[in-house]
Amino acid sequence: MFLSASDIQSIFLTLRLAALVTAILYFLGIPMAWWLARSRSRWRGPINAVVALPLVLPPSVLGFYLLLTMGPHGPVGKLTEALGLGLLPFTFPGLVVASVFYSLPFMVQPVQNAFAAMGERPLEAAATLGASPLDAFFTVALPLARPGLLTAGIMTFAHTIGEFGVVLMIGGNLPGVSRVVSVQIYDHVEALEYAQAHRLAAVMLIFSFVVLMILQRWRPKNGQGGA
Amino acid sequence: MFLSASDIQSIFLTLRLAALVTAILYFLGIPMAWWLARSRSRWRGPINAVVALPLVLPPSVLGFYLLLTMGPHGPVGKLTEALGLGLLPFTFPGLVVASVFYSLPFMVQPVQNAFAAMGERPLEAAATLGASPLDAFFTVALPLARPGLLTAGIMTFAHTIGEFGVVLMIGGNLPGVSRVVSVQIYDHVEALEYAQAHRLAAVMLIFSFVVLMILQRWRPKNGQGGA
Amino acid sequence: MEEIAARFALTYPGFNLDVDLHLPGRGITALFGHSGSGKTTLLRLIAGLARTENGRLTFRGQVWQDEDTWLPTHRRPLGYVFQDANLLEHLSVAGNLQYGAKRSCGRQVNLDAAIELLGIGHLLERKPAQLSGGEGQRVAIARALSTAPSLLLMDEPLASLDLTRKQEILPYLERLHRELAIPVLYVSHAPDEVARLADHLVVMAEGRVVADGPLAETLARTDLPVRLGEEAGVVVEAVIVERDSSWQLLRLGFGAENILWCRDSGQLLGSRVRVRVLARDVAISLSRPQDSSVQNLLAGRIEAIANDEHPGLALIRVQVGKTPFLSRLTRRAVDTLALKVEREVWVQVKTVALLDQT
Amino acid sequence: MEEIAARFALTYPGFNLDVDLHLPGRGITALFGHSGSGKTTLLRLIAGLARTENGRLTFRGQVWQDEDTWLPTHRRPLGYVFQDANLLEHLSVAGNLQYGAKRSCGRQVNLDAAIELLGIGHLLERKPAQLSGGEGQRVAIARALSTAPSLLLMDEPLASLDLTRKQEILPYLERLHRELAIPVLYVSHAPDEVARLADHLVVMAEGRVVADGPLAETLARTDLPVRLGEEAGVVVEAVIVERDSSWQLLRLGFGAENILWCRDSGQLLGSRVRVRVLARDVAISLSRPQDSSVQNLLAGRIEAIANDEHPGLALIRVQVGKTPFLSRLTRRAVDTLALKVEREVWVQVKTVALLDQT
Amino acid sequence: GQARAEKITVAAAADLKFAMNEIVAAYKKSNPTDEVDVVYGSSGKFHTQIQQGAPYDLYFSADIAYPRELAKAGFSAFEVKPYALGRIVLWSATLDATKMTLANLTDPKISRIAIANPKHAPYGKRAQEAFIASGLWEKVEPKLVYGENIAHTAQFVQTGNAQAGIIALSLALNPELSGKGGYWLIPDKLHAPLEQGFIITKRAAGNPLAKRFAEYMGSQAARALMVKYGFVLPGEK
Ligand SMILES: Nc1ncnc2c1ncn2[C@@H]1O[C@H](COP(=O)(O)OP(=O)(O)OP(=O)(O)O)[C@@H](O)[C@H]1O
Ligand SMILES: Nc1ncnc2c1ncn2[C@@H]1O[C@H](COP(=O)(O)OP(=O)(O)OP(=O)(O)O)[C@@H](O)[C@H]1O
Ligand SMILES: [Mg+2]
Ligand SMILES: [Mg+2]
Repeated sequence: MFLSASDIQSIFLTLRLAALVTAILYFLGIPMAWWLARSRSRWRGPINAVVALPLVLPPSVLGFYLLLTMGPHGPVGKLTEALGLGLLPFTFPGLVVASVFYSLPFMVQPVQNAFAAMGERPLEAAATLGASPLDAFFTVALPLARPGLLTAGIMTFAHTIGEFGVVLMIGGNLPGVSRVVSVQIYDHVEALEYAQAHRLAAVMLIFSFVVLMILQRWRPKNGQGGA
Repeated sequence: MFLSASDIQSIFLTLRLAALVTAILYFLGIPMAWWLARSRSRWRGPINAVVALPLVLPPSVLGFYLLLTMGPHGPVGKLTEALGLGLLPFTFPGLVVASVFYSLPFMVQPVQNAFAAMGERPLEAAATLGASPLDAFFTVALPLARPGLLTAGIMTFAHTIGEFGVVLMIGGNLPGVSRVVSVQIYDHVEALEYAQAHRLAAVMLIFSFVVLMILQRWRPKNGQGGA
Repeated sequence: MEEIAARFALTYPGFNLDVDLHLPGRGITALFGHSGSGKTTLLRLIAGLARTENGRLTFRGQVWQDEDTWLPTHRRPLGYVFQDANLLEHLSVAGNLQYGAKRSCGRQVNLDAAIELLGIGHLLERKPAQLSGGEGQRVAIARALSTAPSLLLMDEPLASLDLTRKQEILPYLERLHRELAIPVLYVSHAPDEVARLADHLVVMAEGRVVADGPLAETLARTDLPVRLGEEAGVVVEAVIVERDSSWQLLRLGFGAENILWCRDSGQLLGSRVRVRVLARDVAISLSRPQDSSVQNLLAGRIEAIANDEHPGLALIRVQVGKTPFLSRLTRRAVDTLALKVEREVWVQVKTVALLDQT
Repeated sequence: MEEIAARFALTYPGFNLDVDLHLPGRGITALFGHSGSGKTTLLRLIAGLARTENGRLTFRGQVWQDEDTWLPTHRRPLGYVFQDANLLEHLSVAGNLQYGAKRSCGRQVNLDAAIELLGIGHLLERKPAQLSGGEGQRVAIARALSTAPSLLLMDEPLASLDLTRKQEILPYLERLHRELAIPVLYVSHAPDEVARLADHLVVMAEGRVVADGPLAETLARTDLPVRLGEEAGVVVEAVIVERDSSWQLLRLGFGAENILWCRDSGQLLGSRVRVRVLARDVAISLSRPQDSSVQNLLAGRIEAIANDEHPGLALIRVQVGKTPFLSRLTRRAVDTLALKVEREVWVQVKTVALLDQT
Repeated sequence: GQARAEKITVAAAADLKFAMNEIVAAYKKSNPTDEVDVVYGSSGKFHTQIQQGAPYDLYFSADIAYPRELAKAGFSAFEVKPYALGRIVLWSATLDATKMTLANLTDPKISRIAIANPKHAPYGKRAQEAFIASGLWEKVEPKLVYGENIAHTAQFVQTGNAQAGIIALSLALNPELSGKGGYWLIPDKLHAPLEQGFIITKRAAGNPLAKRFAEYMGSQAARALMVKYGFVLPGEK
C-alpha cells in the first residue's frame, strides 16, 4: 500500500486539527485584529506586541511551558479540572488550545493590516446607510478585508499543519489523538524510514499545493484601472 | 551570574541570524511580493501557492530535506562545492540560507497584501509626475506599504528567533555558529536544567517585547477622518 | 418651522468652525461658501460622522446630540451624498443601492424611479471601479435616497455632472423634496443650482455663518449678491394664467397685474410656480421700449442702488408691485439714465427661468 | 498647427471609444461631453495610463504610441490633473508638489506663483487626508504644473471649486497657457469655463467625437449650441480702444467701427482681448432703442434663424460687420417682430464678459 | 475497571524502535486480544510528559536515570527495571569504519564528526566519555557536530555532511544504514555503561496487561530480539 493506515489516520487528524484551529482563530483573531486596528487605547501597543510573542519562543519550549501551565499543577490545569473538564494535555482539545495560542499572530497580523488599510470611509458610508457598527463589520469590513483574511487563513492552516514542536510536547504522540502528520513524518525520519517519510511529505505537499491553488481564487484580481 | 557565557553568546548569535535573515528577506521577498501582487502571469497562482509550502512541512523534516540537498550528494551541495564555497550545513551561512527559505512566506504574504491593497492609483499619479516604475516603487509603493512591511519584518524576525527545528537539523548545534537561543533553551529543557531555561526564555521574551513595542511606532496611526 | 437646530464648535489646525444654525424642517437649504469654509465639516457633524464636545443638535424635537446624548450615525434617519461618491467597492452598483434599501426600516422607496431618472439602469451590474466620475456621483445620489431618509445631506452631489444631466436631475430633486417633504441640506458651489433648488440659503465663510435666511430674501439683499457673482437675482412666486400653445409660452401672473412670459415646460394652468430672474437679465429704461425682442416689460420704481462686486457696476433694486427685482447695470448707465431711488422706470426682463411648482 | 494626433479604439462592456483626433499644438482644447461619454478614458489613453492595441498617438512629431512604439507614462512630458485629486497620501502637500518638481528634468517651474494663486500656501504641511475637497483639487493642479510639462491634461480641475475661486484660477490658467505656450486638454462640464478658456472645442458623445474645431467657429454653429444650454454664445476678438476711468469701463473695438463696453479689469489700452457674448444676453430690436440701460448697441443683419433646444425658442445669428452674434429669442418675439433672414436689426448686448488677452 | 483494560500505550526511546516493533508483534501473536500502542520519542520528553500526567503505561528510557528520577518522585508503580545496555559504534557512510578506530578520527581528511548532544542525549554522553578516555577529546572537539538525538546524528553521517559519527549499535544494524560503510564497536571499557531501564507508570499500577507485557520483556523470545538488534542484555556479557 502507498500509505499505511496510521499515515492515513494522521492525515485526517491533521486536517481536523488545522481546520478547527483555523476556524477558532477566525472567531478569536478577527475581533482582536479589529480592536487592534481601530482602538486608540494605550493598551493597543503592548497587546500588539504580546500577540507576536509566542513566535519568539522555540515551539517545543513553548510546548513545555504550555504543558506546565495546563498540567495538574499549572493554573490552567487547575482551572480546567475545577470546571470538570479534566486536563488538556494529551487530548485533542488540548492540542487545539495550544495550536490556537501558537498560531494567533498568523491570524491577527494580516487581518489587522487589512482592517487598517481600508480606513474609515467605507464604514462611514455604511453608517449613513443605516448599518450598525456590527452590521457594517460583517457586511463591509469583512468583505473588504478578504485578501487579509485569506492570507491569515492560509498562514494559520499551513502553520498548524506544519507545526509539531508544540504538538509533540502537549499531545504526546498518541495515535488518533495527537499523532498528526507532522509528527508522523518526523517519526518516520527519526526512524530512518525515509521512503515512508518521503511519501507522506509528498502527499502533504501536493495536497497543500492543491488547497492553496484553490484558495487563490478568493484572492481578488488586481484593480482594473477604472475612472 | 544571571546568564551563562554560552547563553549570552547564543543571544548575540540569534540576533545576528534574525537580523541578517530579515534583511535578506526584505531584499528577496519584497520584489517577489511586488511581482505576485501585480503580475497577471498564469504563474502567479502556482508561485503564490509554492511560497506558502515550506510552512506545511514540519521544520525538522524540512531541515532534513535541506540537509540532503545541501549535503555533498545534494544538488545545492554540489553547486556550492563547485563554486568553492564548501558545504553549507554546520555553517552560519547555511543557517541563514535555511532560515531565509523557511521564513519566506512570512515576508512575502503581508507585503503582497499591502501592495495589492494600495491599487494602481498612487502609481499612476507617480507616473504622471515623471517617476519611472522603479522610482515609484521606492518613493510611493514602499512608503504606502509600510504597515505590511512592518508586519512582515516582525513576523520574520520573531519567527527566525523562535524557529529551531530547521536550525537544529542543519546547524549541528555548534556554539557561536549554530547554537542559537532557541536551541540553547531547548537544550536546557532537554537536560532538565529548568531554571536556566526559564531565565533564558524570560530574557528573550522581555527583549522581544521591548523590540516589538519600539517597532509599533512605525505603524501609522489610524486615518483621521478627513474630508 | 425651525426643526433643525445645530450648534457646533470645532477646531482644526488653522481652522475654526463655530456655527449656531436654525434650519427649517422642510425644503432645501443650500449651504454655500468658498472652498475650505467648513461645509463638509458641518455636514459631517450633523450626520454624526464627526463629533465635538459641547455640540448640540436637535432634529424635529428629537435630540441627536447634547451633553448627555449621542445618537450614532446609523440611528439617525438620514441620507448622505459624500463629496466623493464613496461607494462600497466590494459591492456592485445594485448592491450599493440595496445596501441602503434593506436597512430602511420598512420605509418605502421607489428606487426604480431614481435609477431611471439618474440614468444608471445600465450600470447596475458594474463595480464602482468601473464607473466614470459622473456615473459614480449619480449612483451615490440614488444610494442616499435608498434609505428613505428623513433628512438628506448632499455634499456637492452634482459637481461632476454636465449641464444636460443636471437639468434632468434637478427637477427630480425638486419633485422629490416636494413629494417626500423632507428637509435637504445641499452643499453647492453652483449659484444656479442654489437659486434653482434652494428655499433657504446659508452662506458660510471661514467656519462661520455669514448669511442665513429664506432664498428670495437672501438673494434680494443687495449686500450679499456679491458672493453669487453672475447669478445674483431674485425668485418670484407666480401663477400660470395663460398658455400660448402656438408659441410654447406660458403667461405668469404675479402681484396685482404684472405678467411675465416664459418657456412652456408643461405645467398646469393655474398652478403656482417659482421663477428666477437674474440681475444680469434685467435691463432698465426710462420710457417704454418699442420694437424690442424683449417681451417682458414691467413698470416699477427704484428702491435702492447698491455697489456690486466690480466698481464699474451697480445693483439696482426695483420694486414691481410688491415684488423686488434686481438689475445689474454699469455705473455709467446709471448715470446716463440719471437713475435715482424713487424713480419710476420700465423693467425689461430678457429671460425668466421657471424653477418648479410650489 | 496639428501637433497632437490621436487615434484610439477601446471597448468596455457597454461602451465603445473610437476617436481620431487632430489637435492644435498650443492653446486650450476643451473636451466637452456628457457624463460617461469617454472624456476620462481618452485622457488616460493620451497619458499612457491606459493602453489599446492599434492605437496611434503622436505629439509634436514624436511618436508616443504606434504598433512598434510605446512611450511609458513617466517618459511622456505631461502633467495630469486627475478627476479626483489622487494625491499621494503618504506625502504632505509640499511633498506632493516637490515630487513632481524633482522629476522635471531641469525644466524650470515657478511653483511659488502657483501656490500663491491657488491659495494653498497655508496647506503645505498638511497631509492630503486633512484637506477639503476643493483644497485637494487645487493642490492637484499645482502638482500637475510642478513637472513643467509640455502637455497638460486636466480632468475637470475646477469641478469642486466655487465661483470666486474659479474666477481667481481661470485667469491664472489662461496666463499660464499663454506664457508656457503648451497645449492643454481640458475636460469640463461647465460651459462658462469652456467658453472662457478654450481655443479649441471637442465635443464627445458616447465615445465618439461629434464636433471638433476652433472655439469661436464651433460655438457659433447653430446646430451645436443646444449642448451648451444657457451658455450658447459667441466669442469676439477685439482691441481695447478706450478706457473710461470714471465709470471703470473699457471700450472695445472690433471689425470696422463696432464697439462694445465692458467692465475694466485692468487691461492695457491697445491690447487684443477676447470677449464672450452669450446668446441669452443679446436682444434684438427693429429700431434703435432709446433711454435703455443697455449701452451696447450694434447694427447688424440677420443671417440665420435656427431651432433651439426648446420649441418655444429660436437662435438667431446676426452678422455685425464680419462678426457673428447669436441671440436667443422666444419664437413669439421672432414672430411679433417679423424677424427674417436678411433683415437689418439692432443688436442690444446686455453683458459682455472679458475673457483674456490674446 | 482497570482489570478490564485491553489496551496499553508504551512510551519507548527512539533507539528501541526496530526491536520493540518486533517484540510487540511477537507478543501479539501469543496474546491476540491485547492491544499495545507504542510511541517512540526522546526519553527526556517522555520524562517531562509523564510528570504532567501523560497517558503512558510503560516507559522504556534510553537512560535509566530518567525512570529512576520518576520512581523517586512517585510516578512509578514498581521499581525501575533495567532491560538492556546500549553500545556505541563508530560509523561512516563513506569510509570503511570496520578498519578504523577512534584514533583515525584525527585524520585531517575527516573534517566533521557527528555525535549526539552529550548534554542531554545518553549516547552522546557515552561518545564524549569514549573520546576523553582515549585522550582524543581535545583533538576531535573542533570537528564535532551535535545531533539532537542518535537518529539525527546518524543522518548527519548518512547524508555525507559528516564523514564519521558515533551512533548506537542498534542503529548501525538498521537495514537503512548497515548497507553503507560499516561500523567499529567502541570498547565498552571506554565509557560508563549505558544502562537502559523501564517502569510501569503509576496510572497502570492495576493494569494486568501492563504487567503481562513487562513480564514478556524478560521472556526468552523478547531477549533474543533485543540481542538481534544490537542490545546487550543485563546480566549477560
Ligand atoms: N482632518 C482634518 N485635519 C485638519 N484640517 C482639516 C481636516 N478636515 C478638514 N480640515 C480643514 O477644515 C476646513 C474646512 O474643511 P471642509 O472640508 O469642511 O471644507 P468645505 O467647505 O467642504 O470645502 P470644499 O468646498 O473645498 O469641499 C478646511 O480648511 C480644511 O483644510
Ligand atoms: N474599468 C472600466 N470598466 C468598464 N467600463 C468602464 C471602465 N471605466 C470606464 N468605463 C465606462 O466607460 C465609459 C466612459 O467612461 P469615462 O470615465 O471616460 O467617462 P467620462 O466622460 O469621463 O465621464 P464623467 O464625466 O462622468 O467622468 C463610461 O460609460 C464608463 O462606465
Ligand atoms: Mg467639502
Ligand atoms: Mg471622467
